[in-house]
Amino acid sequence: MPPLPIPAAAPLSWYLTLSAVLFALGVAGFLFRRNIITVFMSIELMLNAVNLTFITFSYRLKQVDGHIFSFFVMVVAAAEAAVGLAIILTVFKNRQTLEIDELNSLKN
Amino acid sequence: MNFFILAIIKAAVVAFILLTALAYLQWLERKVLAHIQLRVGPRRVGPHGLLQPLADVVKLITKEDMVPSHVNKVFYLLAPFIAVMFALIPIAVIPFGTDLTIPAITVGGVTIGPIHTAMELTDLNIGVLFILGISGLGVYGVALAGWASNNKYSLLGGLRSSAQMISYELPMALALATPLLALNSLSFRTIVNSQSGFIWGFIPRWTIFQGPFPFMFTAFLLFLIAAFAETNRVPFDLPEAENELVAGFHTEYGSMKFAAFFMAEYCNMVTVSCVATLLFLGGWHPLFPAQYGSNFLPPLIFVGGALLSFMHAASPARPFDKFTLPVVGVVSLGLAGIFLIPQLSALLLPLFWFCAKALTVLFVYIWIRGTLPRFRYDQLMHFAWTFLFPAAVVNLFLVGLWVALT
Amino acid sequence: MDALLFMIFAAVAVVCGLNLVLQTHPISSALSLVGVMAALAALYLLLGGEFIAAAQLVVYAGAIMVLFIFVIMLLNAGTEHKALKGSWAKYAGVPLLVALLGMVAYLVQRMSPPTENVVFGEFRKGNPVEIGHALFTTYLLPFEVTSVLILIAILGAIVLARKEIE
Amino acid sequence: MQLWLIPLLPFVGFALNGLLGRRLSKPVVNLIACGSVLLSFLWVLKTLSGLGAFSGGLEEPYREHYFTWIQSGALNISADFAIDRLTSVMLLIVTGIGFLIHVYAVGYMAHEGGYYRFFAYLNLFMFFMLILVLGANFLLLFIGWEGVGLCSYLLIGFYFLEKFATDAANKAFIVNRIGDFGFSLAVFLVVIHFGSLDFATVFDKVKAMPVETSAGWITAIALLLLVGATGKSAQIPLYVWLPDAMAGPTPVSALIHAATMVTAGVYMVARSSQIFLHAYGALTVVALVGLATAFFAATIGLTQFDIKKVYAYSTVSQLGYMFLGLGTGAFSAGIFHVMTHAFFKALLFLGAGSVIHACGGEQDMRKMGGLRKYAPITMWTLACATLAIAGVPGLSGAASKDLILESAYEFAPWMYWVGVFTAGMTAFYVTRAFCMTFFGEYRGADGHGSAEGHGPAAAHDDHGQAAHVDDPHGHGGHGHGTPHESPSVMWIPLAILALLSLGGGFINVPKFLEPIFPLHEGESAAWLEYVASAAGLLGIALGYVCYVVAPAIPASIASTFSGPYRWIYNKYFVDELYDSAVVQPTIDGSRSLLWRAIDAAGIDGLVNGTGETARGIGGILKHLQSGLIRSYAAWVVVGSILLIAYAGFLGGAK
Repeated sequence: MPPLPIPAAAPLSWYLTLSAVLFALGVAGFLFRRNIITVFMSIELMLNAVNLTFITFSYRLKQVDGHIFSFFVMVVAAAEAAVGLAIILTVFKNRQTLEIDELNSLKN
Repeated sequence: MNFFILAIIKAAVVAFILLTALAYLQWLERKVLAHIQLRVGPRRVGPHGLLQPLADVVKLITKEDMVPSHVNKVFYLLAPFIAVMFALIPIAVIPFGTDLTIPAITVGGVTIGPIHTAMELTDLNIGVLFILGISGLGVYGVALAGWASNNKYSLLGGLRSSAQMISYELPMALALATPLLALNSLSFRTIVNSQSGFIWGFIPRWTIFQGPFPFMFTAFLLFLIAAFAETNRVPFDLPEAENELVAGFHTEYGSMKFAAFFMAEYCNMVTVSCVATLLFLGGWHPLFPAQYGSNFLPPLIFVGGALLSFMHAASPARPFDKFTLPVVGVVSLGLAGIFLIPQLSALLLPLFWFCAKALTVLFVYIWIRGTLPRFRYDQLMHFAWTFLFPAAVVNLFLVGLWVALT
Repeated sequence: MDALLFMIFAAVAVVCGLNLVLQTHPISSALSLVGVMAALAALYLLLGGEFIAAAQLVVYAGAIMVLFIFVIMLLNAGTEHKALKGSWAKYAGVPLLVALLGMVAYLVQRMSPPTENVVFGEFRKGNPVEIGHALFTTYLLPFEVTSVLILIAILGAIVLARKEIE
Repeated sequence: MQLWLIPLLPFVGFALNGLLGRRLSKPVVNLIACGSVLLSFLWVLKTLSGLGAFSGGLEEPYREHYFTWIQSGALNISADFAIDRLTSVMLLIVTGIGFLIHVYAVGYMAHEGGYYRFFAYLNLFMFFMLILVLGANFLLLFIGWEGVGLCSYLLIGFYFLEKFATDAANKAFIVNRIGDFGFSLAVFLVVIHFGSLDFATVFDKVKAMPVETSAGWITAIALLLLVGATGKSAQIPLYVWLPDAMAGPTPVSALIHAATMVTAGVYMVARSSQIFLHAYGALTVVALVGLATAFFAATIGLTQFDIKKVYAYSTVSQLGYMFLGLGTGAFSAGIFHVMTHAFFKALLFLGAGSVIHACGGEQDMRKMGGLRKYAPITMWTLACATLAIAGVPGLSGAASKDLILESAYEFAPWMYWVGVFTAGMTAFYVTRAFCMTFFGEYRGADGHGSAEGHGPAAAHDDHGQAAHVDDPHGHGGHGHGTPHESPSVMWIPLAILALLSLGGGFINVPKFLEPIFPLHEGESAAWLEYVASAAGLLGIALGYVCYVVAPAIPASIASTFSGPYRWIYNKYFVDELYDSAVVQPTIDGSRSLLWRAIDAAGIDGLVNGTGETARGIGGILKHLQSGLIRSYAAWVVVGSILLIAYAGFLGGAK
């Protein structure tokens, strides 16, 4: 089988760049989407990107701490999801909408 | 590239055996249920309905593959695939027996081997975690199916099942963690190897017999219960409660897609029984030591089976079995012979024990289905959160205490 | 080989991420997010984070996202219609993000030389043993605190989502 | 030895009563209040016996270190409690008398509103007083000092719906602030010059220094301490608050303004005796202040008709005696007098309270009289106190007063003579008060008590502070036409105190205090005592004659010397003097300068200007808060871009 025309191993910077891309995608989702649940998911996407960075650096520094941190990020994300979704449910119960643009009673 | 070829071959073999096993598992279930209910079960197609699974498959494939108009196409089609995929993946990390060594064979100048490989697709050193993760993903299939088919019964079924699976995943994970605590590894192979040997020379050193007696056994029971719920089996089969939810999440599914869900379910059953066997029942280690002749148990069983079938064939009361039963007898005699070949026996004995244990667990599945009624939904959740979960936590805590103290 | 795997999974991740942003239906977004997570789990494995990969699958994909889908189904959230009034952020957002991305990418390239590669299996500390050890010795206090946090979150969720009792 | 338990117990009582008192029933409140103080008293006894204070032990101070409180540079202040013989005397006085007065108050306050509040304050006072006594450095002393000031303020203003009560409270508080100002200055000076506040270290350093004959730092410290003491112990010129402080309930007057708190100044001076002994001038000033206070207060006491006022001035004058003793170097005598005075003065006040109680809230002696058939026990106990303070030989008052007078004689004979004369006056006016109260006919209107006390009291018995809207003398007596004896819970403490004030003189405090204050030899001539006692007896006789035998005499005297009489009767117009000399200028100055110029123009202008500026900036910035989440996110992105640009390109990260 002929050797593949790609480097044997991926440089570290690729991982970091990937996480940057994902993070930017998350931000984009946060900026452009109007469904509050989707916005919430974009936040989760950002968290994941950050986790990837953690893991990558923990690989580079040959320390396990990065993993621990991303583990904590996961835990916090879980708690956040639980509470956030509960809030979304309540909001929907009271306002019958999920459009964040319509949830602007704080303004003015 | 030897590795890839080997992997592909193994994958093919495992997949073939597994799928066949699934088909026949259904046949087995129908038979056993029938006998539990004093029926005879399928026996039209082939002797004793042995060809029934084939017939079913043919029927399902040839059925019209219709897609209801009101469904969400993408997910409607995606759901069964997801279900099957996540049902099949876990098999990859399950070892079926000890290492397999094939001496070098030369066929027409092409030399193959010698091949030395483990009898599993891959030995992940976090196999248990892997299985947990994948089975966690299995929810999506059901949930999506329920949602996509845009039908209130299906939606209810989907919601129920996703809630139920999430709820029962916790106790299952905790029950799984209990033996891990004692065996102190996450790789199935290591776990099984650490269960070899016998206590006082005759009690097998399986996990359920290890430690302070009741705890591991409790963990086993908890795992079994939670697994029943995970696989949506009776008495926890609310997502597909035929009579209240008109078959729940796969109401709108026909033909092969419907079959896919069933495959997924039975595959999950197999996975769970394998995991139970590996973690609790000592994997491929025999029930009693070799010096008491455990190596000769399989041949004896097969020979006995052969004699039995010959006897029945001889009896005039069973005219239909004149030809089939002798065939069965001959086959089993052959099997017994194979088991007596020393080179092969080293390989086949573990396999035999493993399959025997897994089949026992599967039989329990069917047995329960034939015995117990279905839970009500609130009872189900109540049971999960107020009994199963605390029990698992307490059990895990006690075992942890014991491990810490010794 | 590693690079190939990386490319595959990175591609999956990016495509799914794009999908998450572009799809109009929450369910599609949710599923693409699950895809991202699965791909990331694979990448974690490449980076030697066995435990974290499994945790990613179990916690994120297996629990959190199911919760999302659950809620989406419960609210039966439909596709979102076009924005009635767009805020300036929508128009300023793209260039901003491009700038951000470009800068980060440039800096990353500049800071970490392309010669240092990620070789699978070179980092062996990611296994459950190490993680557990670190978690229960160095990071014991944060660990316990997170448990309390989760407890609070559970209570909060229950209080928020329960039916109003008249 | 767990010294911390001593102050903690009353504090617990305070916490319980203060927080839950409103919901607790009166018996529970009583139990908590009195019980905590009793426990603390018992603990004091246990501690002292454990330290062998009663068996000649405790020569050296016993000290407990709890934690380092303030640690800044060289200054290291730690929360320590120390207990030596001086402290133990004070401890016994405070907790013992305190307990008796608590018990008394149970009866006296039975019909008052704000019951739990009263006892909470009392307990808080005990707490601070014990801190004051136990503290092993100036800072703890100061804390206790301020704390008791606070409690005295709260308790004087206990009937805070009454104008006069609140005014009196404010007066006491402000006047005390003046003294405390001096005290804190003294503390600062101590820090500056000795680099520590710990009693032991400071006094050792002082001991090492030579005695200052001319003015010096030590003198300055001593004088400033004296200022503080004059404030707290109501000496000239800061005594004016004490007579008004009688607006508080009588047990408060007895406990705080007679027995314990006002003696804090004496304690403080005695505690820092080393400093005073090294500042000869300051010591003389102490003596002079004490003597003057004793004399003038006594003269004022001659003319007052409000029974509590009389005793208040007598308190001031007795405190003057104590300072005379301290100033003339007889510290032990001063402390001895503190103790005996605590006995008989507390008794006097409680007796007065009982009398007031008997008359249903009346405090004017002209409306009393002839109570001996209505309140015999009160009379006899009060008689004991009167004889004791009058200095009848053998009783407690005489023992300590004679010691003070002897040392005064050694210091300067004329001081002795003034002191003797004052003693005579003291004997006279206490006898006067006693006779006006108990002899003759009852001059109070019948039903008077019920008219004024009973209605509101019954109406307001148990809801809070409202009980005193229309009862200016602050005692919602339970109505009765004719006077009557007080309940046993009130007279039993009286009896105990009577015994103490009779026999208290035989407790040889100076001997006990010898390790701290060496007894000055120089055998005093016996005639000194005889003269003093003679003066006392003479005063008693005169009083009896003037107010029982021939009641016309005082009136005629007053009319003949009408000028001086009015002068004295109006307390030398000191209040008016202070008012015109200090208060009014202050008020005017504050109104014109501080308020109009500085506050209104300067500070308000500044503040408003700030507000305006902030509003202006906010007006610009408010556009950032569009209420659209995603615009916030966009801002975050912008910020992160800037940060990364800074870190990455402007050389943050290399």
